[in-house]
Amino acid sequence: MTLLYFAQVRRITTLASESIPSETPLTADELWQNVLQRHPDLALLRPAIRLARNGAFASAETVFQPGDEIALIPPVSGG
Amino acid sequence: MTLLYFAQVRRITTLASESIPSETPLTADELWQNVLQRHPDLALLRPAIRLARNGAFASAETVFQPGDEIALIPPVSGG
Amino acid sequence: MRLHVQLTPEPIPATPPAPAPGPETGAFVEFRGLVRGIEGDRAIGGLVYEAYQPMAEREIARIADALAADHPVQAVHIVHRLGPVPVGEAAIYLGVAARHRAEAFAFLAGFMDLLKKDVPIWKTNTLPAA
Amino acid sequence: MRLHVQLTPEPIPATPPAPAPGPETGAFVEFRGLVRGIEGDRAIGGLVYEAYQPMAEREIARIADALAADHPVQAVHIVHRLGPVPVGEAAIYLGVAARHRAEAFAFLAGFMDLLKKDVPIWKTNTLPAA
Repeated sequence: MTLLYFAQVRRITTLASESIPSETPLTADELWQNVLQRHPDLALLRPAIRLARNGAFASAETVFQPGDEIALIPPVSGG
Repeated sequence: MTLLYFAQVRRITTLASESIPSETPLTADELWQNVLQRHPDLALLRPAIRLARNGAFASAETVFQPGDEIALIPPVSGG
Repeated sequence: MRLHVQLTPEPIPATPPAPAPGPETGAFVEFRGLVRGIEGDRAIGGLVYEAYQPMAEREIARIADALAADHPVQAVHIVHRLGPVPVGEAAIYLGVAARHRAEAFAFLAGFMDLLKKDVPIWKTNTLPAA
Repeated sequence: MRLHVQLTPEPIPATPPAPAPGPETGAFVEFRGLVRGIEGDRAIGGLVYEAYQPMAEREIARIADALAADHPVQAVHIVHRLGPVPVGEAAIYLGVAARHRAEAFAFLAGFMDLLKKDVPIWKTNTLPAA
């Protein structure tokens, strides 16, 4: 799966995106474990970050599939 | 005093304005008596008409003076 | 609040001389009230507007001042067309510049409500449908 | 509802290609969100915007559809600028055509609230004051 990082999130990851190997579907918690291992400083932001799966906000039940494009969405500030 | 007629009111009076002789101040009721004598068909519209004195809506206490410009304001419909 | 009011028989231009937004302006809202091709359930070609002009200008200014006390805006530009207005053209234009959008929206909605209550402007006739 | 959405690094023109009002359009509202010269209490020269573009476009369309269910509008034209936006220029433009003004006003206010909640667009930086 591909992870996309924006705004404050990207300032911490210093990456716009990265691929993480995954052969099996992941829950949000499993995904976060993986992300925080790579970028521990995201832990503080986690409560404010929403996950999006293939361009739509994920719900609590969303399962993330291999091949998905997953975005970490920090609080938005458009307009 | 000068009376100004607009919209529905003017369609009844068939006049845009007229002068009425008055040496003394008039209350709204006295003014209306005078107007309805000239244009009895305005009686039906009277409840919907507001009076304006010199370009500002009159209140219940307004006294109309000789020389005033008095407008009969039927319900407005701008915009 | 800088206020500009104009009642005019001329068509309202596509880009009226709107209040120039300054560096403190965060929201600029423009409203056009357009003449629709249906009045009641009858096709029409336009509407004819009439005003008690000096009082209409005073009432517009009074309403704008009253609203600005609750919803501080920076600049307001108001044009109302008089005489015949064909379908599809604007009878009224409002441009509102404010620091924040909430004030501009509240001013605009409030102004239109009060205009239709207190400003001596009337639709006096319809033009025949083309 | 006809919906046009554009995210662009180009300046938003003074007269964007707005929805052409038809004979059934009674209200046409345009909103511009402008970059102010003060952010917090610091003078700035502008803001830099970033988007997750495909999702931003989808979210904008989703929000517009949801709002139109409650506030039927005829046509909506939305432009959000990306990249650096100097003070005084528009970061966002919204044009809304509707039968009546109440729908257009409600749509516009509701859209801006939801945009600032759900659309993945961010102010990522400030430009130094001139």
